[in-house]
Amino acid sequence: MFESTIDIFTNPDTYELYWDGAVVTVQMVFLSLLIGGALAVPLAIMRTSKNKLINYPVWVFTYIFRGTPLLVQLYLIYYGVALIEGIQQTFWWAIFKEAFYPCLIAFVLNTAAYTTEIFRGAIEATPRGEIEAAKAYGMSWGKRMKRIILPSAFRRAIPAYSNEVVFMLHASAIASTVTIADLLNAGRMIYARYYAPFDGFIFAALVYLCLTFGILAVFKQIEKRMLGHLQPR
Amino acid sequence: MFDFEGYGPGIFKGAILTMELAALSLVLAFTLGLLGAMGKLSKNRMANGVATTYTTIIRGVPDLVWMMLLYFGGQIMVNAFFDWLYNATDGQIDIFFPFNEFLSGVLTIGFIFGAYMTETFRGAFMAVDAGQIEAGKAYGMSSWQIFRRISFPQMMRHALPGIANNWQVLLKTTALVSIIGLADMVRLATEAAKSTGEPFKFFIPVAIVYLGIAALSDVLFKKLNTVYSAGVVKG
Amino acid sequence: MATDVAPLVVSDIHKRFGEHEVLKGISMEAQKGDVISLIGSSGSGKSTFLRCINLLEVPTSGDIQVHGENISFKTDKRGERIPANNRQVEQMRARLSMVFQGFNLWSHMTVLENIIEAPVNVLGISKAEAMDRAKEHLERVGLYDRKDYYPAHMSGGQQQRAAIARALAMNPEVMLFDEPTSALDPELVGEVLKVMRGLAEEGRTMIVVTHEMAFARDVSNHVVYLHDGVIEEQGNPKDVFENPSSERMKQFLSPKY
Amino acid sequence: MATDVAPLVVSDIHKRFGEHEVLKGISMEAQKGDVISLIGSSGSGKSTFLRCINLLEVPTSGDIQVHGENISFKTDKRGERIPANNRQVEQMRARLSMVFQGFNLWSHMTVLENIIEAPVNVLGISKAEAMDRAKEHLERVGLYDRKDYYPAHMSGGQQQRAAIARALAMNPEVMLFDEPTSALDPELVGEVLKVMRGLAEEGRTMIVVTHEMAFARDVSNHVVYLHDGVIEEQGNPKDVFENPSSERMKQFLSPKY
Amino acid sequence: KDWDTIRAGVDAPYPPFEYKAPDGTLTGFEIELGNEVCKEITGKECEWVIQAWDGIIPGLLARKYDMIFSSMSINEERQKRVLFSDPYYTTPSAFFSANAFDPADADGKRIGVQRATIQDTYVTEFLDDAEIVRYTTADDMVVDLQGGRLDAMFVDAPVGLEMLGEDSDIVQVGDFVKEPVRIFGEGVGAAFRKRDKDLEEAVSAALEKVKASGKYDEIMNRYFDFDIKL
Ligand SMILES: Nc1ncnc2c1ncn2[C@@H]1O[C@H](COP(=O)(O)OP(=O)(O)OP(=O)(O)O)[C@@H](O)[C@H]1O
Ligand SMILES: Nc1ncnc2c1ncn2[C@@H]1O[C@H](COP(=O)(O)OP(=O)(O)OP(=O)(O)O)[C@@H](O)[C@H]1O
Ligand SMILES: [Mg+2]
Ligand SMILES: [Mg+2]
Repeated sequence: MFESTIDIFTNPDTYELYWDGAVVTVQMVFLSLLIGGALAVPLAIMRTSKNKLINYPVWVFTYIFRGTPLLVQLYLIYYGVALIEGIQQTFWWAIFKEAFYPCLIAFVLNTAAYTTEIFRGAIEATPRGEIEAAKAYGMSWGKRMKRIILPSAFRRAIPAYSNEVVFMLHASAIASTVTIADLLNAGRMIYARYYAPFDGFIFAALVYLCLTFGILAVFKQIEKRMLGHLQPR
Repeated sequence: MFDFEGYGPGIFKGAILTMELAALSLVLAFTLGLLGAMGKLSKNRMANGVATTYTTIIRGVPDLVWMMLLYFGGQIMVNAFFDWLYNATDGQIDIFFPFNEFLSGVLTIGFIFGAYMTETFRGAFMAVDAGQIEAGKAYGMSSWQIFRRISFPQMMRHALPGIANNWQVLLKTTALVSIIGLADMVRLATEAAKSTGEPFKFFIPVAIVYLGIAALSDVLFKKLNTVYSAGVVKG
Repeated sequence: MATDVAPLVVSDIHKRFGEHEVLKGISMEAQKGDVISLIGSSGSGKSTFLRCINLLEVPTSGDIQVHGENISFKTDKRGERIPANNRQVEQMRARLSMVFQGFNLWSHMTVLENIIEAPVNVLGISKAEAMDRAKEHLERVGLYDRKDYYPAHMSGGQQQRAAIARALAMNPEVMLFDEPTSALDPELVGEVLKVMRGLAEEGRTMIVVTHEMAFARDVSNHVVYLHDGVIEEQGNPKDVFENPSSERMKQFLSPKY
Repeated sequence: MATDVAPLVVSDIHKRFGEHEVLKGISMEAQKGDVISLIGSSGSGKSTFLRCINLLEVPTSGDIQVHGENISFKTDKRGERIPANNRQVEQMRARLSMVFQGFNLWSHMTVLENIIEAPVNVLGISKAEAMDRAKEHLERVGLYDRKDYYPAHMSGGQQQRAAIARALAMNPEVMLFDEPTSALDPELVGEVLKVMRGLAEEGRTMIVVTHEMAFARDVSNHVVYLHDGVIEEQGNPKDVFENPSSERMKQFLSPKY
Repeated sequence: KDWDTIRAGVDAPYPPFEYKAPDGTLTGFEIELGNEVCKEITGKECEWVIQAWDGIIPGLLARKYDMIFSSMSINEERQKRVLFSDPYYTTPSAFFSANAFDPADADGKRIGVQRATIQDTYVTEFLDDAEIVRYTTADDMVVDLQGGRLDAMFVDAPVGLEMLGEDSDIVQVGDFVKEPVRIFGEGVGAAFRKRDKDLEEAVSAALEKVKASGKYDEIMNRYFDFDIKL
């Protein structure tokens, strides 16, 4: 048993495999969060609208994407898009052909749904008086959103959002099921190549653990800096 | 109404399996969560350290990684355990305790959500008013009686929203067992989708079933909530 | 000429919430330099009236004229009266600065940022200039050394003075105060009232909803007593306080005097 | 014979929280039927002393004897004094019923459930019998019609009376009261004091921490004045109140008389 | 040791060797052949355990089953871990593609293989310019090839033919691939834990009997129109 452990971890290919996997994982998670977050801002604003026609469709979107497993969403998009009549002939195919993009789309939609609800909560928690003050000083709806409501909501959303980031990192491990060579895939490769489940998966687990702690540490710093104004001294 | 090309009954069985898996995992998670919370709240350094390590490590690593580790490595560990137990070298004996997909699914999901439940329960225990427990002590109740008759029921009231939330997430996590080959709803839908080439036809109903269970549990938890908030809601 | 035009004229304001008519026809005119105190028991509609003035509530009927310009209204699909022109409302609000009971400083900004926010983003003043002026105003209210604090790190009295500085920074035609001291601990009330008295002496036009009878009597040049949505009595503070003509006003004053 | 044994004897209780010595050697004996009032200013250690009696706090040194039985202590790994035998502590506590300032009724149980809880689960009385007795006690405190209410649905005075019924249900040797009326609105204090006076007249042994001087004077047969962790003065209420010998006691009484 | 039942691990679906009929029962060339072999030894059919390919050897070592009977080619790398029976068939590997894919010019092309198979080893070593996409099961790979996500796949030739079907526009390109023997081995054998030498001998002997009795050909002819026997 230990011979194979030595074999595995003296072979530089192993580290290359994990490194490449980690890069793919980080890339994918980062892009999903970036795009998903960007989508979530307008969606969250729509979600707080009193107009049912604006609010309701967003609610349906978030309800569906939060209520079903990400894996099912991923399969639907991954296997589903290939079946769209004639898609292979369009330029879209260049995107969907790679497993990366269908996967990214699933992740983006999923995190957008969760983030929308996080932002919505934060927006709704904006003290009414602060909004009234903005009104009373002649700020238009757009200015109030941009200068008062969103900046204060984003800060308030940080703790909940940090959970979402960790969740996304963990959820991204399912990408390996649609052939993406991510971090977990590296573990599976080691396992299959050396028949060594412990070495393969525990090493992957450790890398995930480090990434998780890294994320949490970064958010702690951000919270300290951005939420200081809320803590009484 | 729907035509599932003969895969319908199979997928229905898969749905049942999903629910069994979710329910069993919840029981395990609940137990571990209680133990974990008590560990974290205990003054005993050992218990505290074990509980803290447990929650930190579990929550730092993706569920799928745990699942694979347990599924692929679990059998080896179980074998090693029995070999040790009977003092046998590799495979001299025929004791074989199968460590299958279902078991690793339940164990992984139970262990993972046990860590989340630990946090839920810890918060809930801390929310119980200290005076309630003092009153128990002052009337001569033993620690166990205080736990069973006072802390636990009062804690549950505070924990219920968190449990409901964990349950919803847990339910969706069961989908991952399809990856290690357990014939749950998602696995069967995937197989059906691949062999018929019609993913929408199978995945959309599966998604609807998940939404349905989620909606149903919502109603159930609302009911439970009223049971446990006896004495809180102003009559 | 412009200087002769009253900064604020409101006429026959009615406000109804559902079935309940809170304001039943209130008119008022503020000339430049006027300090008008609005008094009345709780629920009489003082806050509602003040909020109608800058359209935080839209009056069910009645007109508002700011510096001679009439605010125009229209009726929306649901039959509710709404302002016809949002731009006009915003411009009007920029000329009437409100100071709130709960301060309502923007919690994610420092005091200085709070003060320059509206001048820069609403009036379009350059940031550098806004900063210069903000410093003056901060000195004015005695908070210059706290300019980089966040609201949560200051006492209520300091917050309210910062809020007054924020209002001043708009260089408003009329300042509206809604019970500016009633959320403060008794020992902090004085510092805020002192600042307000200073403003009155400088000749600022102010409308103040207050429960501080001493302030109403000593500082304002006009007192309006509201009861159940109508003006029950008004006039020179001396006359009103020493010689109230209405029975209700007498009752209202009695427990405090 | 057992009847001659004092239900409660505590001797030379010391209690230290970290650096701070809160109790500096307090001894006290309660004979059957005694009503002892513990008075003293805030922070003098009254609650701490009461909590030491039934070991909600473990005294740093000193002995406690309940009905002739000495509670035994040992020292744990960290060098802290703890009871040697949890069973003994539980049995002892079952014989001393405490009534708390904040009532501490179990909020998830109805009044009746609160009352039968400890008798059934600690004393091992059958549920039916516990219910029968509970009804008596509820009538005693005038709450029979409220027996199926949850604590949150009752007034403070009712809650405290229910808590007294709960304590009575244990048929305790000594009842301990820690400021039973100080969390109550003034108009509710009377109903609780009336119940307590009744208990005293029935011959219950009671130790009462209280700020109600009238109660201490009229109801108790012994008053203990605590100051800064020591008994500054004690004796017959008449002597103590009318003729306090210590300066501090005089001061303590003066603002209220 | 008495083998009264033999548990055999297979990776399904891998038609025509092992796959599920629409009614859910496991069938295929190796299933039928394996059952004959088991009957020779124990008098009853094998107990089949389905296991994805990348976990099939660990599963054997972990005693989830006693034998792998799942188109496992005998090669050096595997012989380090497990014990093989005599080979019982051989099939070549082949590339399949919808367009004029040339294995010799695989630069930047996406080629699918099943993870940890001999085909995986081969493309990893010889086609390092290609983008290799690894799958856990063969059917995932076929879905992606049909969907256009792959330029080609490299599998056991009969499996490719069977899974794609007769009138598919995806066809075999290039020749069969059998070399180097170091990778592709000398045929397919049943695999065992090293200590189960007795079982290996029993299975090898049983295979011999099944071949001699003509049952082997009977089964083979039902699945193949060419000879795969060794
Ligand atoms: N948004 C609203 N919806 C319905 N009723 C309202 C609303 N705002 C105020 N009211 C009602 O209008 C009446 C007058 O309220 P207002 O706040 O103007 O009184 P006030 O004179 O400012 O009292 P206070 O001195 O307590 O602040 C009250 O009866 C109040 O309940
Ligand atoms: N758990 C504790 N840890 C540290 N210090 C404590 C603790 N409990 C009480 N004290 C301290 O012991 C002192 C006596 O407290 P205690 O509650 O006994 O006073 P008291 O006489 O009951 O006063 P009050 O009339 O306000 O209830 C106080 O200074 C208090 O701060
Ligand atoms: Mg008001
Ligand atoms: Mg006390």
